[in-house]
Amino acid sequence: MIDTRVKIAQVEFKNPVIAASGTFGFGREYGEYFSLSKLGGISTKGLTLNKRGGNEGIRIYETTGGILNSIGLQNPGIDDFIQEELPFLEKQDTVLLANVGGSTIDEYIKSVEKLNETNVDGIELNISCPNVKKGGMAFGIKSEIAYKVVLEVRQVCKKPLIVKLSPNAEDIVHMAQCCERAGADGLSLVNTFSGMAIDIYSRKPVFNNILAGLSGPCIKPIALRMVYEVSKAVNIPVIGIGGIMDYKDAIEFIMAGAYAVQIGSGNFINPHICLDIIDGIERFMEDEGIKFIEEIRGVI
Amino acid sequence: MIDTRVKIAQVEFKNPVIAASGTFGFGREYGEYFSLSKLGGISTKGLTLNKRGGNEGIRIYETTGGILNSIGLQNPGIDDFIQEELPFLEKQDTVLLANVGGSTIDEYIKSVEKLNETNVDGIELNISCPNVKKGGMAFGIKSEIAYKVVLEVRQVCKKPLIVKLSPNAEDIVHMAQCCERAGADGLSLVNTFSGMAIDIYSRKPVFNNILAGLSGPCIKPIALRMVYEVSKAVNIPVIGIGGIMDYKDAIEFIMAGAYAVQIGSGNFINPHICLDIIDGIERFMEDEGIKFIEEIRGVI
Amino acid sequence: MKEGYRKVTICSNREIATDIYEMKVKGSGILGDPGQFYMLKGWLGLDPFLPRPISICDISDDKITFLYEIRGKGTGIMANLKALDKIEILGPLGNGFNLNSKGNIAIISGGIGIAPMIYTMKSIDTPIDFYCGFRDEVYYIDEIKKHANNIYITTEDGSVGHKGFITELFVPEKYDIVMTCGPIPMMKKVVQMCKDKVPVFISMESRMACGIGACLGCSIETTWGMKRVCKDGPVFSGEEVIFYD
Amino acid sequence: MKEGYRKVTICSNREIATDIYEMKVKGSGILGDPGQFYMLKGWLGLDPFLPRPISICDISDDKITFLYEIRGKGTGIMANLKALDKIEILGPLGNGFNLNSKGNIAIISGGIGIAPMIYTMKSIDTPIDFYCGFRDEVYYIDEIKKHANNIYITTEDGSVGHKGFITELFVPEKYDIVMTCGPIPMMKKVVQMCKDKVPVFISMESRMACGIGACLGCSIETTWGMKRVCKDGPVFSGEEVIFYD
Ligand SMILES: Cc1cc2nc3c(=O)[nH]c(=O)nc-3n(C[C@H](O)[C@H](O)[C@H](O)COP(=O)(O)OP(=O)(O)OC[C@H]3O[C@@H](n4cnc5c(N)ncnc54)[C@H](O)[C@@H]3O)c2cc1C
Ligand SMILES: Cc1cc2nc3c(=O)[nH]c(=O)nc-3n(C[C@H](O)[C@H](O)[C@H](O)COP(=O)(O)OP(=O)(O)OC[C@H]3O[C@@H](n4cnc5c(N)ncnc54)[C@H](O)[C@@H]3O)c2cc1C
Ligand SMILES: Cc1cc2nc3c(=O)[nH]c(=O)nc-3n(C[C@H](O)[C@H](O)[C@H](O)COP(=O)(O)O)c2cc1C
Ligand SMILES: Cc1cc2nc3c(=O)[nH]c(=O)nc-3n(C[C@H](O)[C@H](O)[C@H](O)COP(=O)(O)O)c2cc1C
Ligand code: FES
Ligand code: FES
Repeated sequence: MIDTRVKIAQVEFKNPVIAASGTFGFGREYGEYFSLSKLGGISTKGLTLNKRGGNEGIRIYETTGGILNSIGLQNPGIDDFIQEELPFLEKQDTVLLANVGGSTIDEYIKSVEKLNETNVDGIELNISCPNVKKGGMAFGIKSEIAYKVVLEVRQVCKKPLIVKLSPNAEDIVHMAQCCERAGADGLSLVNTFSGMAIDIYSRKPVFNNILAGLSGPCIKPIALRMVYEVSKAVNIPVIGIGGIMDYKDAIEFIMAGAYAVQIGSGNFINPHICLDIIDGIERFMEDEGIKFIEEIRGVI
Repeated sequence: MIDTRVKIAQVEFKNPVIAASGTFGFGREYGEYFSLSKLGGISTKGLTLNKRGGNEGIRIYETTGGILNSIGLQNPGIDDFIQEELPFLEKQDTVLLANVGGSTIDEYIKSVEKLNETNVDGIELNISCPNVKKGGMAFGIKSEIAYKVVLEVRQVCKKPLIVKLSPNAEDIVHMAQCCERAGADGLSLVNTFSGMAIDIYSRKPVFNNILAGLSGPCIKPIALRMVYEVSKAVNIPVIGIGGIMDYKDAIEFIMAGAYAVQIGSGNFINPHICLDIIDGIERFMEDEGIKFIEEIRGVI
Repeated sequence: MKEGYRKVTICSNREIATDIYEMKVKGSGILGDPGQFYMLKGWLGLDPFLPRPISICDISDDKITFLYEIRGKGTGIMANLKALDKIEILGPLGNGFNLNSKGNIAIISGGIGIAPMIYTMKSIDTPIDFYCGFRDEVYYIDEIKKHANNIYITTEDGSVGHKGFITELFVPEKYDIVMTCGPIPMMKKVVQMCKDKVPVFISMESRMACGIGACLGCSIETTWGMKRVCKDGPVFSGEEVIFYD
Repeated sequence: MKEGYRKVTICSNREIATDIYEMKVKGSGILGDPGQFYMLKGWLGLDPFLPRPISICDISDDKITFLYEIRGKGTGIMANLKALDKIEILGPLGNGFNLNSKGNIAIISGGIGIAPMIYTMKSIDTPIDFYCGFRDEVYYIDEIKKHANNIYITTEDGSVGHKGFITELFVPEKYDIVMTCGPIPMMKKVVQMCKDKVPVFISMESRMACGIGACLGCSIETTWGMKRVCKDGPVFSGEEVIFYD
């Protein structure tokens, strides 16, 4: 008998596979393909205090082994989420993380205060969004700024607080340590890498915003390295994200130190990918005689 | 009639396509497949003051859209290079950049002094190697350290000095500006991204050194973004590198601001790739009515 | 629960005009309404990374016909496939055309936009006027002739039919319902021509990742706010779509 | 100047034992010596990214035979190919076996390491003792019987031939020259057994990127310093290779 349960910030996940924010909507669409209760958890599409229509122009552009996206946080806003989407998600027997974005500390705080009053199991604080007050530089780049954001959010947040790190951080290890010191209960990484593409015929960037976020298996080796380095440097649980396409990738992240993993772009290639990975992890554990995930976590 | 010549640090390249360091040896092998004189330039395998055998264990590991490598700067050393390899390379009608690695400033300086006395057209200073004096952190991560290295090398270097930047730099733009201020005549970027892979059956890292360098088309969107940002921020020429697999990729880098491009991993997939890219650029210029490369350089 | 990607077998895959291919695939549980589409993955490995959306051009028994144009890497690889090769498909996806349409109906297609309109035409009982514009070569004309009431053809180079754009022949006043699929500028023009005269339904294109409504990559602006082409469309009412210049 | 990657056509590609395939390809200018190899690319797109090194198993006229085992993604995709499909190849590459060998010759292969030894055996005039070890299923035995003087077979499960490892049957003293290809532990054992008794030549494996000597990805340590398996090998003298534990 194997046991795939993991505990992160006092929350128990039935298995270590979580659907990543922005790639899984609010679960409804994938719920047509399988029972969401099979998942370890779901991280919602990034929520902002107010409704956002997202970016204009091309939003998805394929690259070798990945995609650049510039969705621009299209979402219905926290209130609408609580009213329209949460009731459906609450019915699923899986851990629910509310992924929260924002452009000011104030916005983060207001959003978290609203979510405090709900049944979401935890907050995943996305600090990769451009910081409008500081001229567009993301909160997630400079450790000191991230420290401040997390510290203030921590003060109001009554839920387990997972901070989602950007791989564009100047020093990912220092960033992680600052978030830990500021009171994060866990870390998830990585978000998308800043990248770009150019349409050589129109001589213009493909994206209206010029830059876009890179995800998919192309980033996996870098993401894995970051998860490895961060896991070694902090004492809070780390959730590994970045280009996971099968159970082998997931196991790599776990061996690098991750408590759980998130699956993002992979969902687009195969709506059943999370299930396949859950099954694959179980089979691997059986074949290798592993009873608990902890036996292989961070063995590297 | 189109004109593909470009000038970087007073050196004229007949076209903007350069074979990247470490992927082209000292030219001999590819010279069996085409005349090296067709190339804009060649950057040699990374040279160190003394001969190096390189790393033990697995050195090449494929990832989605790229490769992790841990060659470990296997090279015959500067003296042997000058005696055994340079005479062959000198005979080729193409620009020759000597790529120089090192673990101490002193080593860089001694290497450059030896190369001063040769016919190489320029030095490409690779500052991504681990800095043994500072506990293994690469010179290429912190701008202040890079500034010092470049400043000291500049003092002795009698050749055009191109500094090759690591994408692992904390702040690639600031890094570039520091190298410019320290006297670099040009910049080339990017070197490989720090990444890793794990063998889940042996529960060990694939590489003896744990970390390895990621290259190939998987990194292109990030490399392109860095070249774009750096080109906008400095007044010295930038050479774009990272996942270029065809002329379209090359044109993207040029439109992002690059004076020339380097082709690395692509050589492994197709030994004629540099020629194909040179031809493709010419065809594109003809089709689009572009007479000089400058017309499209940095149009973004 | 819906089925995920499943393997189907290629029955035939032939070039019917320059860079235009007709692929027939066979499998169990083949379904779909006119205007719906499938996501196709005709390669092993992760390059191309994303599946490609292709409309249902026709369905009969357990066979689907896809009609596609080589535009890049994905369709290029698809064109290399042969009978008995396997391909993975997900679908049917999206919302198609409303077929309970009464009165005089016009279908207007531009280029490869003809694909979904074939099955649409065949599925509507009323006789239909089919306007199809091409760049140079024409294709699938015989198929249309078999079912259409009238057929109007234009080519940009005048090699077949009227020389020019298909919108030059189209007279909106003659119709009670218009359905269109093709390049955005063409569809925009059709919508403008029909404005305040006749309801028009358009099949939109957008770059897609998931194809099932989760990623918001294909969102377009409509008078009802952001809508997903893959889930809320691809067929929209002409008035609700906001076109940019 | 050498030719780069070129397309050849697959004549046949069949599974001759579980996960073991024999692929015959046809093209112009097909060349190669025993022990040399080709880089193969049996897919469009960039995943897999690197071509795969595969030895020449046989050459006749304008056809090459490759014998390969499914180990992962690349060989898995190759196994899906059919007659008339195209594949890209680069080669022949590397240095093969010295065929001017006189006296009693033994060939020792382990598993798929049999591939280069077939062509090698056929190209040597002297009769040869062929030792081949397998895990369970055996293959290509008929081909060997046609040419070998004696043939010794072992399987790890004893299903065919002697049960055990092939090195248990091998008697180095009987030979003037030994050639071997197979898993590193087997080759290491063979080299140890032959030490100070008989010269042995081994065909090394290493992960490759370029295949032509430029990347230094395949370097191994030898008594002469670092050597590239792809360019300086894959055949080395047993004494010069430094084996690790
Ligand atoms: C709902 C829907 C139904 C479609 N039905 C058909 C059909 O029946 N037959 C057909 O030939 N094509 C159809 N398309 C378009 C088809 O999906 C694209 O041509 C295809 O994805 C291009 O893939 P590629 O790899 O060949 O090109 P790429 O190399 O990816 O790109 C080449 C060019 O194709 C265009 N393109 C790429 N992706 C898309 C996309 N998702 N949507 C629109 N344009 C794109 C871009 O202009 C790009 O520059 C449909 C698209 C949608 C959204
Ligand atoms: C000179 C040379 C000649 C060879 N000749 C043959 C042959 O005739 N028939 C045959 O079946 N195989 C041969 N091989 C081995 C063959 O190249 C590998 O099995 C193949 O590259 C695996 O590719 P894959 O994508 O299927 O596996 P991957 O998914 O890449 O990896 C699966 C496993 O295969 C092994 N592997 C991967 N790449 C290599 C490599 N380059 N060399 C050795 N092991 C590797 C690793 O153990 C890895 O874990 C030869 C190798 C070399 C270097
Ligand atoms: C289309 C898309 C939208 C995304 N939206 C969000 C988001 O709203 N909030 C967030 O924290 N991450 C978002 N992400 C990042 C993913 O959650 C994940 O961190 C990233 O894609 C890397 O994982 P992957 O390689 O498995 O996709 C998005 C990613 C994609 C591809
Ligand atoms: C096998 C290998 C060896 C390399 N060796 C060196 C080196 O010695 N010095 C150096 O500056 N860069 C080295 N590089 C980095 C390349 O020059 C190039 O910067 C990098 O691979 C990104 O380009 P690409 O994506 O086109 O490969 C090496 C890259 C590879 C793949
Ligand atoms: S393609 Fe993902 S929402 Fe439409
Ligand atoms: S594979 Fe590149 S040197 Fe051998």
